[in-house]
This record gives sequence, structure tokens and C-alpha cells, in this order.
Amino acid sequence: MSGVGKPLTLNVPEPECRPGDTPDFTDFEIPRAGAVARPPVDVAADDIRDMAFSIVRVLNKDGQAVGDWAGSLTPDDLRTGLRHMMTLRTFDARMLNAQRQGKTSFYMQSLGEEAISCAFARALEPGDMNFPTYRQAGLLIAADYPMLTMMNQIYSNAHDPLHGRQMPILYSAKAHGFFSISGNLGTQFVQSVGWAMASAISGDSKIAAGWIGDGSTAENDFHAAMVFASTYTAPVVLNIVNNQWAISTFQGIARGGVGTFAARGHGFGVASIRVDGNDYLAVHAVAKWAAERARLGLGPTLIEYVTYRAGGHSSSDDPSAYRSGEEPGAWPLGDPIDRLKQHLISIGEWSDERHAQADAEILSDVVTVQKQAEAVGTLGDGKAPSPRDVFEGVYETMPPHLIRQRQMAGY
Amino acid sequence: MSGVGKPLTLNVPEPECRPGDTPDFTDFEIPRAGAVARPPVDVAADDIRDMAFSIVRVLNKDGQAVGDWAGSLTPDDLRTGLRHMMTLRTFDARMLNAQRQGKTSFYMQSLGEEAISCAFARALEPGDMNFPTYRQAGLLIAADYPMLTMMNQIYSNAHDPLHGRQMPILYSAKAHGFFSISGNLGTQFVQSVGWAMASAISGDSKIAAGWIGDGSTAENDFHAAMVFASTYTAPVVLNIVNNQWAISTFQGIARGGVGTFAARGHGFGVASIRVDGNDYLAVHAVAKWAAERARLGLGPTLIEYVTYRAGGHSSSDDPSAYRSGEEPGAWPLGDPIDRLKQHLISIGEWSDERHAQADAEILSDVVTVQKQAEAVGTLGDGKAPSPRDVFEGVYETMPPHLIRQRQMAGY
Amino acid sequence: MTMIEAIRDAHDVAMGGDNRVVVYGEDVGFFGGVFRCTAGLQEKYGRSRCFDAPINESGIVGTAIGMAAYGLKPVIEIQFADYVYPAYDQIVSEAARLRHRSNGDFTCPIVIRMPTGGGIFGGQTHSQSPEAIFTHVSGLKVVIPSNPVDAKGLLLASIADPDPVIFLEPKRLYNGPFDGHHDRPLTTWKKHALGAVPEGDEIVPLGKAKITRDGADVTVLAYGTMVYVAETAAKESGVDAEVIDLRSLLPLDLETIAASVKKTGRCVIVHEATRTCGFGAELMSLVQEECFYSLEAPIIRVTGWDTPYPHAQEWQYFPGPARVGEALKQVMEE
Amino acid sequence: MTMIEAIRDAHDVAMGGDNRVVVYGEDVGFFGGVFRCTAGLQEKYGRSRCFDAPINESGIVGTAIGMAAYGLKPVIEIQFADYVYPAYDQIVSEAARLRHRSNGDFTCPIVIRMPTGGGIFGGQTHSQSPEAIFTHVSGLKVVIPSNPVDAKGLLLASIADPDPVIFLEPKRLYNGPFDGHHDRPLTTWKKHALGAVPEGDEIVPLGKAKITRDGADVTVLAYGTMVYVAETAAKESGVDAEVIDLRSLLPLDLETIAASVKKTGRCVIVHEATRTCGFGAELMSLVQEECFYSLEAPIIRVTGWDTPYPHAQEWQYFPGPARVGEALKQVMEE
Ligand SMILES: Cc1ncc(C[n+]2csc(CCOP(=O)(O)OP(=O)(O)O)c2C)c(N)n1
Ligand SMILES: Cc1ncc(C[n+]2csc(CCOP(=O)(O)OP(=O)(O)O)c2C)c(N)n1
Ligand SMILES: [Mg+2]
Ligand SMILES: [Mg+2]
Repeated sequence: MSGVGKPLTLNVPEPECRPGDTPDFTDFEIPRAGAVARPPVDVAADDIRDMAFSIVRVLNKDGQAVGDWAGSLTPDDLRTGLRHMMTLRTFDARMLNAQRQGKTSFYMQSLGEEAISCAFARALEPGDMNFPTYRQAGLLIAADYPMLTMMNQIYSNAHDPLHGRQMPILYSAKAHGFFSISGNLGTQFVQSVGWAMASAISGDSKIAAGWIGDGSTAENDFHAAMVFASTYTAPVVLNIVNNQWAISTFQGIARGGVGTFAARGHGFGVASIRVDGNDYLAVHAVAKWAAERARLGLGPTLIEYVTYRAGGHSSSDDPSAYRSGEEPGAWPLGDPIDRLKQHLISIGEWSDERHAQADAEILSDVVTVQKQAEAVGTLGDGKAPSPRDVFEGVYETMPPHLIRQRQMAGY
Repeated sequence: MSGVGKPLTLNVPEPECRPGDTPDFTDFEIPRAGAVARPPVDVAADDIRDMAFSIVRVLNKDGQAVGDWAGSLTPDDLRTGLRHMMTLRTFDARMLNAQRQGKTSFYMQSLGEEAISCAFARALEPGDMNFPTYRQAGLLIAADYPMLTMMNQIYSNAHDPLHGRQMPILYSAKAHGFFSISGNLGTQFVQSVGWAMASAISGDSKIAAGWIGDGSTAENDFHAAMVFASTYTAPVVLNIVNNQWAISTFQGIARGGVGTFAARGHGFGVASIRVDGNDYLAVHAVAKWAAERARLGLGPTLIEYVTYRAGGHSSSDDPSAYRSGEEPGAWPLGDPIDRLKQHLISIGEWSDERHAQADAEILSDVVTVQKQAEAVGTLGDGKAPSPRDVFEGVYETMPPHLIRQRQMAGY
Repeated sequence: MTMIEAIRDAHDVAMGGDNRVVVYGEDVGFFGGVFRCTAGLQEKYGRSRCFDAPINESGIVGTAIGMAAYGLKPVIEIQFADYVYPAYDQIVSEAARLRHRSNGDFTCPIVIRMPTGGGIFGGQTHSQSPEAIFTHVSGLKVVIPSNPVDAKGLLLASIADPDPVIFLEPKRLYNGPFDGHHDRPLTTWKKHALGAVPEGDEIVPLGKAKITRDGADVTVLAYGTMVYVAETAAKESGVDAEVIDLRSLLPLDLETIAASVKKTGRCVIVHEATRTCGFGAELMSLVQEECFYSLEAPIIRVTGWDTPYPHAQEWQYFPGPARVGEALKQVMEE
Repeated sequence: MTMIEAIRDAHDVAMGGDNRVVVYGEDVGFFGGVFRCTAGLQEKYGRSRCFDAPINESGIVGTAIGMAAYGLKPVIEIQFADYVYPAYDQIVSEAARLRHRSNGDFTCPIVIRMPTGGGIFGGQTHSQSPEAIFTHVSGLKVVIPSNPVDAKGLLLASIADPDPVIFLEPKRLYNGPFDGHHDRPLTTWKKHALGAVPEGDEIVPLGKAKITRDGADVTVLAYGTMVYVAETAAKESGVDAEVIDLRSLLPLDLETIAASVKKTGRCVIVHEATRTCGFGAELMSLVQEECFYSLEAPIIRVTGWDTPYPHAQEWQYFPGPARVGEALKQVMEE
């Protein structure tokens, strides 16, 4: 029984389904919509421990909004949300295609995860600040950031606000509550906590929101964020988007064999909630709850959005090499756009016709904007940012050695 | 109720007692000895969640060993343990004094925490590997590592096995299951997990033990260790020594306002236990339990030892600047040596006379060894390691540029 | 063979020959790495010899140090060199120091592989060349191949080495040699002599540079992608330049370098990394220390600028054949 | 005033003048830092302006970046420069890049203070001089004072600076000037002219070196503790050396350096950091780029060796006045 002398073996978690296998989500426990109660915002973190192991859901399979968490949004709000998600999806499709046509170098889409960023954006107040990853473009769409500016950035053309310095989609939009995206995973998570601490130090009432992917929770910045957020009771909402995959690596490698990502909050006494990430209403309601908690000085909330990355990791990725092509279709939480559409239809506030019409309008809008952007330029074609811009902005004032180098470079 | 517009404030945790205040530990919950049951080693981590919020204790205030966790040691074992702890304390006192006399540059003692390393060492098997901090010299004492070698290291004299390269007490003793101590906090914690993974990869039966201080749990390596240990079910025991202080910083800054350090394991589904660190029997029993668990392939255990750093942080530190001088005396879990001594007396296996005699013998042994070490040399006096040794061992084979530099240096 | 295949082959040979060799990193297991350098190894050697790691570079290196202390020989991948910074503490404070601080009680024979350099429109976080932050650290070795033959041979030598090795893979060379003319058709390793990678466990020793082009008038010191750029610049500028592929930056083959500069009397140093405190500064210092009285003109550095690696202006940043050619002419004029 | 008091004073002036200045780090709050550089600030400005941080260097820098993005001006302490490595990613990939990658949408005016250098028997983890891993990074400034007057003035300038500044404090100078003669009695700043720190908010601008000793025959480039060592070596060797205290490594006062070397025709560079790829390599490169035709002898570097900083053999490692003096004589002989 002591194990002395008995050979050990290494446990390496593997997903149940690889290319050729049939996806089977029967072990994936999904509580009924409405089953998880909504606690008061000043609840003690430890009293809602079970919420890290359940899933807050509002929309049931008939498209009805049920339970405590329902009712935070009007039909107008919901139609706006639907439009945001549809816009994001159309935008993504067009841009991914533009990348394939060689108009830019790279693209990453939010396919299947649109509800999260789109609904979350609507739970914040002006002046609050998101620290996003590359998969939260919905925060910009839902904050009415100009699509044209996004495209100019993606094309690295002369109107790119970042002057061609950054890869596509690594936007920065302070006035829209959107922190400059880093290519380095995880770093922004603890920065969001610092921003929130600064708000508290300044006696301000603004809150911050940190974002991280399931795979990236393994990064050390996750720990730093949790330590600082819990110690200083920072007014921050910490969001984990669990879309099941980190490039080719399934979430079990970051999560370990047991528990949930939300449960990571328990070691820090942080209120932790799991939510159906494909349910616009649930995402919005939980985000609102957490934002209110932060704003009242009650401290951080850790939210895990349970969702699925329906597309490739990026334009450089081919998921068929490591997961079953049937998996996206088998994903049991459905599609966020379809679900919100069905809900609106079921409450008599939407129809298939209006939906088709909206789709057409959105496509036409996106195409119009795309033409404007392309008229300026695409990567390597048309009006481009200046090489001089590479030297500008490294410092506020260009130091002598950079001036020399710029001159050597001939700009 | 929404908090919009209400000014936030930064919460900065403060200890209840600073110099001039009277220590008050009445809020510090201490379960009765024997109150926490001993689960089977294959218990599911989640089923012992409460153990991270309680404290396993064996010795009650009358010095009796009570409850499920008692009985793992014979009176001979206990006398050996007592001797180890007394030796460590005497060794520390002499070396701290030698530092004050200018015989070396620096020293760190284990005062008040002797039970943890001394008892833990006796729960391992030959070939297992500790990844210690600077406050686990008891692992060496209890593994019968020669005190003379330790002193030679402390004095950086010609017989120092580390050739004067390292600061005092940063021992390395592979054959005694003791990994080279780093001056950088936390790094060893994740290395211990790697060592354990290697054992499992190799089909070996050896286990590793990682060590970290309460303050250092805030370091990111803590997270890395937990992620890898949980994902690969590594055969490792992860030890947090919560001695309440990290230099001048009380444990609340690392821990945040709620929870315990042991609870950090819950987010990873890792079995987590809190134990009375000043109770030799409790430490040994819990360590044995965790080691067995690891050896059986049941994965990591996170143990928090609740103890108190009775002395200064190091020879460079004066704790009276930041904590009450009465605090060490008011610490409610008592002194580990006194408690084990009382237990042995209460079961008729020891006496005040034998204790006094043992004390005298130990002192005489330590003094004898100290004289031997000092006869070789102390820092800057007597036989010293060679300057050439600085260049040796950077690589297995000295590369040309280092040979050139060694020659320039004249060695 | 491409450089990717050569690296894969080196892994295969090393794992086949020594079961202490274990391979892991982000996406390294089932998928075989985002550049596919470890494809097929998990299938062949099992999940406990080649596996996916959590996205935690510091943990990847930290666990590798523990494994090495146990007695294994981990070969780990950092997905891009730009992502090695989180692991810098474990590399500098631990891997590099372990042998010395323990007086050989513990050692750290690990290889940390990472794709380096730009030229793929990867922007500032997929293009960096951080060699200088490793060459400054005593206890590390730093290796960078420029072709499939060297990639395999140097990787085998690195795995065999008893000390920690930073193994930088110029990603722009993975699929073919690249001379900096980004607007010309791609070429592949198939047609290149150095694509003919020998079978088996032939190593290329660390610390030996290679003269890839003989010349009389100026010595060009280069490594990685810049080797081809330098060769091309020499050809195109008409300057009779001797090009040295350093192959290993630490240990450095100063003998070969000094002999060449003493012969030519002139020196141009080329690297893609930012200029200030880049490895070029060390090369320049060594050359002036060793060859001062032979130098007929100031040594010139051609490097990346002291800015982040830009996305759209990639080719203005990249020290291409035009810039190197100008430097060659300039050094001849002085 | 000691250098510690000067640093404390700079904090006080900055915090008093601008409530966006916040100060934190390990043991920085109640206790005032292990070197006491922030003593009294928490009491004076309250716990939300000066506080203890968890032991997580990466988190300290990461939160400071967030605070700076909000609009505060964090001044943070890393307890020893040897412990900055865990924060390297946040510094390099984030603080240094933020302004550029967001085109000024967000900026990062933070000061990262850290005690640097050896001479206190701190062994390999309390003695390091990591300046070169920061000077290689575009977007950072790197400052290192050598006396109380400069410490205060440069720290005030760093806090006022709109970009991230690495502020290295030579701990061997905290309590008094130190010329490398470790066997002689200590002196204090009290008796030294540069201990007379002006009151108020007088800044010493970044990017301006200072000639601390005029000389005709050789230029010595030094910073931090090495300034005194160099001055002493000049005195003791009898070589008529001009000593330049660089004060700021990035931006660097190349003008002053080049003017001096052009005058003297000879140059010795001194630093405590390990040799290979140290900042001395960059200095040597710049001097040979700017002054090639004025150089009458090879430039010499006197540096720490490429080994960990040893405990017992500290003074064999430390580039003391004897070694610098020898270099001065050697450079004169060539
Ligand atoms: C520090 C760092 N390490 C590795 C990478 C390479 N990388 C980019 S995205 C990615 C996977 C991230 O997965 P996840 O966090 O789950 O986010 P998702 O892409 O699923 O939204 C990896 C490994 C990186 N960008 N930064
Ligand atoms: C990476 C790093 N940061 C900071 C330090 C400085 N330091 C040395 S000990 C210490 C406190 C550690 O406290 P804790 O982990 O509680 O251990 P204890 O000393 O109480 O045993 C600090 C901050 C260090 N050695 N390494
Ligand atoms: Mg993911
Ligand atoms: Mg402690």
C-alpha cells in the first residue's frame, strides 16, 4: 500500500475526440436554463462556490428566457445585440476571406463566441476599460467603434491608426474602453488589475475587465492577476473564455484532470461563476452582476464562459489536423446567433424574414466599408504607412540614437 | 445600488499588530488536537476540501498524542526527532552568533519552525528529492548530512563543497535528497514538479517535495507548479511553510483577505491540507500520508504548515521595526521542541534531566564541529577556496573565452 | 530535406538513441508543433516522451530543469522566441547557474529550441531575435543554424551537450534559403546542397564557425538568415567579401573570425536583432580587441533598428542585401 | 545626505507635487524597503499611495503598467536587480512597447527602481548588474546614478519622464562613496561634496553624462560604483585619465564620449556586469564607430568575469582599482 518501489507513470491528458473519432458530449454536464439562482451582488465568495461547477443559463432549448438571471434586457436591447453578433460574424467572414486573397497577412475570428464580447460590452459603462485578447473584437463592434478603422488596421494601410506597426486585429481603442492588444498571451490579465487598482487609488468609479483564454490561464500572469486582485479587492471583472481549444491543445492540458477554470478563483476567495457563453442573455446578466459588484467595492469576480471555438485558431491554422471536423456541429450549447434569433422570434419580436433582411443589410454595410478601406490600401498595395512611423513613438521624444538610425535608414 | 459614480477606495491589508500593539490571536481559529479525521490516501481531493480550512493537530495541550493522525512514530523515532530539532536550533544559534562575530557574511535560521523540516525528512525514502528554501536546513540535519560540511559552506572556507561560490546556507546535497538552494524565491517549486514528472516518465518510484514560503506563494512559479502538477498528476508533495511573515510583510499580503494558502490547491483539484507546523507528530503523519499518495500515483498534495518565524528574517533583519516584540511569545501553537519534549515526558519516555543532558551533548558536539570548521577557515580568514574555482564549473568544459578571462585574472 | 524535417530528424535520432531525451512544449505533442518540427514523435515514442505542455513558458523551462536534475535530457520548444521572456528567470537564474552553484552536484543538460527572426509578416511578437539577452548570461550556450545540415548536426550536438543550450531556429529558413529578396520567387531546400542532410547521428560541433564564402577584402560576420543575405550582398555588390557563418555564438569561434579579419583588414557585422547591445556589439568589441592593428577601416554593423519589429514596414526593418551591400562598399571606401 | 536619503527625498518631492505618483514594492510600505529608500512615505501619504506588494515581481510591473495606462505614475521597487527577471516579459513585451504599438493611445510612464551591483558579499543573487538586458530593448530608458545629488535629480527626472525608466541604484554606494579598496575604512556621503543634495525638485536631465575628472591621455567610461573606482585608479596609476560618469545609458550622451575620446585617443571602459554582451560592448562599438581614426590603441574593457558573482571570491570578481589601473597603463603602452 505504501507504493515504495512501484513504478510510476506520467499522466498526459488527452481529449476524447481526435480526427476520425465521433464527438461525444454526453459526459458534459449542462444544467437546465434557469436552474442556477442569482445571488445578491454582495454575496460572500465562498457561499457561491457551487456556481463555479455549474453553468448559468437563461435561454432554454425552446428559446425562452427563464430563471432569476432573465429579464435584464429589453427586446430593443436584444435586437441590438443580435445585430452586433451578426455584424461581427459577417465582418470576420469578409476579413478572413480578404486574408485568403492576400490582402493582409493574418486574421483571427470570433466564430461561435460572438455572444461573449458583444453582450459583455453592453454591461459596462463609458470610461470602463477592457484588457482584451485577440478574440474580443465584439467589444469594439458593440461599442460602435468604426468598422472602417478596424479594416484600415487589418490592412495596415495609410489610415491604420497604428501606422502599420501591429499585426492585423491587434487594435487599440482607449476612447472605446479597449486596451491595446498584445501578441503575448496573458500579460493583459494582471494589467487589468493594475488599472482597476489605479481607479480605486484615484477615488474614481470606473472598473476594469480582464480577458484571457482557457489555454492562457496556464500563463503565470493569471496567478499574478488573482493575487493582486484578491489582496487589494480590485474593482475588476476577470473573464476566462473557455472555447475548449488552445490552437491544437484541448482545454484539459491547461485545466488538469479535474475542476473547472472558474474554480481557480476559489483558492483566492474570489467570487467565481461559470456561464453559458453562447447565451447572450446569460452572458449579459452575469457580466452586469459582476460589474456591479466591482463598482460597489465588493471586489473581483472570475467568470468562465463556456463556449466553443467553431473556426480555426487563426488564418494560419487547420484544425482538421487535430480535432474532428464534426466537433463544432456537435457542440451542445449551440450557436449564439441562432439562439438569440430563436428567442426573439419566440417572444414575437423577430422573424426569419427580418433576420434575412438584417443579414443582407449588414453584409452590404460591411462590403461598403470594406471597399472604402481597400480604396485606401491593403497590405503591400495602395497607400501604406510611412517607414518613418517605425521610428516614431518608440519614445515620446525621439532620442539621438534613433534619429541617427532613422537617418541611416533614409527616412 | 449600481455603484455608478460612487468613489472606490484601495483596500490594503494590514496586520492587526505592529510595534507597540499587543498581539491578540483570539480570532485565530485552532481546532482541538485530534479533531481532523485522517482520510484514506486515495480520497478525492474535493472530498477533503474542509481540510484546507482546518488544522491537523496531534499533540494536545497536555502533551498527549490524540486522534487518527497519531501513532505513526515510536518513542525512539520521537527521541530522534527531538534530537534533530535541538541540534538544528543549537546549530542555528551558534552560526548566527558566528555571523555576528564576523566569521561569515550572512545567516538564516529556522527558529520556531524546526518541526517542519525535521519531521518531513523522516517521511521520505532514500532517493526522493527535496527542493528546499533557505529555511529547511532541518532536512539535512535529519538526513544526517555532516554538520561540518554545512559549516564549511557557511564559512566559505577551503573545504566548502561549493567552493565559496554561494552565500552561506545555500547548500546542495544531492545524495541527501536536497536540491541546490536558489537565492531566487519560488523557482524551485516548479522544478520539483519537473523532477517528479521525470521520475514518472522513467517508471521510477521516487517522489519529489517542493518547498515555498507563505510570501513566496505569490510568485508566479507557484502557479506553474500547480498547473503542471495537476495536469500530469505528478508524484510530488508541495509544501507551503506559512510562518506568518515575509521579511516585514505579513502573510495577508500574499494570501489576500480570505481563505488559506492551502485553499490555493482547490482551484487545481489538488488535495490540500493544513497542519500544525509546530507539532512534530502532526507534520510527520501528514507528510507520510502525502508521500504515500504521491508514490501510489495518486498525484500531488498541497500542505500548508501553520507556524511562526520566531526570529528575524535573516541576520540582516531587525523585526522590531515592523512587528511587536511580544508576538513570538504570544504565538498560540507554542514551540515545537517544548511540545515534543512534553509529549515524550508525558508518555514516560523522556525527562527534564535527559533533556538538559541532551542539550549539553548537542552543544558540545556542535562546538567541536565548529572548531574543526574554523580551523580550516572562516570567511576571509584561514584557508579559502581558490579564485580559479570561480571560473570552473560554469560549464562542464571551460570554453575558450573563459580560459582567456581566467588567464587575464591571473589564476 | 527542409530545415523542419532536419530538426525533426535530429529529435528522432536523439530520442531513438537515448530514452532520457524527452520532448515537450506548446502544441508539440499530438499536432507536432505549429511549425511541425516534432510531428510524428508522439506517435513513435509515446505520450510520456513527447507531449503537449500548458501555455506557460516559465513552467516549461522550470519543469525541464527539474527533469534535468533528475537525469533526463529535455528538449523543449518555445513556440516563438518572442515568448521566451516569461521563462527568462528560470533560464538565467536557474538553468545557467545550476552546475556552478552546486559545484556539479546537479547539472542542467536541456535544449531550449525556439523559432527566431522575421521576414514572415509576424509583426513585433513573431519576429524577434533575442540572442543577445542569452549571450550575456554565463552558463548558457547559444546556437543558431542557417541550413538543414547544420540544423540537424548542431541540434544533435546541443542535445548531447552537458549544459543548457539556447537553440535558435531562423523561421524564415525553415522551408528554404532566403537571401532577403522578398519580391523574388521562393526557393526550397530541395535544390540546395545543404538540404542534403546525412542520415544518422552525425553532429556538427558547437563553437566552430564556417566560412561559407571566401574573400580577400572584407570579412562579414553573420548567422541565421543573415548568412544568405550576406552572401547575396557580396555577390551583388561585387565586393570580394569573406562570409563567416558563426553557427554558435557562445562558445564563439573567435579564432576563425580573427584570422579572417587579420587577412582582410575590414569587417562588417550583420544581424536582424535590434542594434544597441545586440550580439553585433560584442563581435565588434572582440574584433577590435583582437585585430585592432589590422583594421583598415571602422567596423560596420548592419542590424535591425532599435524599434519594435514592424508589421507593414517589415522590409524596411529587415537588414536586406541592399543595406548590407552598401555597408560593404562603404567599408571598402574608408 | 546618503544616497538612500536622497532617493527617499526624491520620492517625497514627487509624491508631494503630483498625487498620480504611487509607490509600491516588496516591503516598501510600512517598513519602507529593505534598504529603507521609501521609509516614512506610507505614513505621510497614506496606504493607497505607498504600500507593500505581494512577492511577485512580474505582478508588480504588470499592475504598474495597468496603473500607468489609467493615468497614474507608478514608481516601483524591485528588491534586488537580481530579482527582476520574472518581470522581464512585462517590461520588454509590454512596458517598452505600449506607446509604439498603440501609437500613443496608451503610454507607460513608470519607474522601476532596483539596487544593483556587488561589493556587499551578497553572492550571485544580490550582486548582479543587468543593465545590458535593458539597454538592448527599444522603448526603455536606463539610468544609473553614482552619488546622492544625481540620485535625487535623476530619479525626479525619471519620474517626470513620459516613458518607462529602469533606475539602477548601485547599492554599494547607498551609504558612502566606494573606490574599490574594500580593506580600507568606509567613508560616508556626509563628508562628500555630492552628499550635499539640494532641496526641492531640481532635476538632473536624462541623457547627459558628466566628466568627473579631466584628463588628457585616456578616456574612462564608467557608471555607478565604477566611477569612483575609475577615479581612484587614475589617481593611483598616475595616468592622466579623463573619467566620464555616463549617468544615463539609454539615452546615451555619445557627444560627450566622442569628444573626449577624440581628444585623448584612448579609451578604457569599466563595468561590473559580466563581460560578454555587457553594456561595455556597445560602448566599445560606438566609440570605434565614432572615433576610429582618433584611436591610438585598442579600447580596453575592464569588467566582471563571465561567471556568476561569487561569494567568497568577491574581490577577485569586482573590477577594482588595481585592475582598472593596469588597463590604464596598458592602454598607454600600446
Ligand atoms: C506568451 C505566449 N506564448 C505562446 C503564444 C502562442 N499562442 C498564440 S495563441 C495560443 C493559444 C491560446 O489559446 P487560448 O488561451 O485558449 O485562446 P484562444 O485562441 O482559444 O482564444 C498560443 C499558444 C503567445 N502568443 N504568447
Ligand atoms: C525573486 C525574489 N524576490 C525577492 C527576494 C527577496 N526576499 C528574500 S526572502 C523574502 C521573503 C520571503 O518570505 P517567505 O516566502 O514567507 O519565506 P520566509 O522567509 O518567511 O521563510 C524576500 C522578499 C528574493 N530572494 N527573490
Ligand atoms: Mg481557447
Ligand atoms: Mg514566511
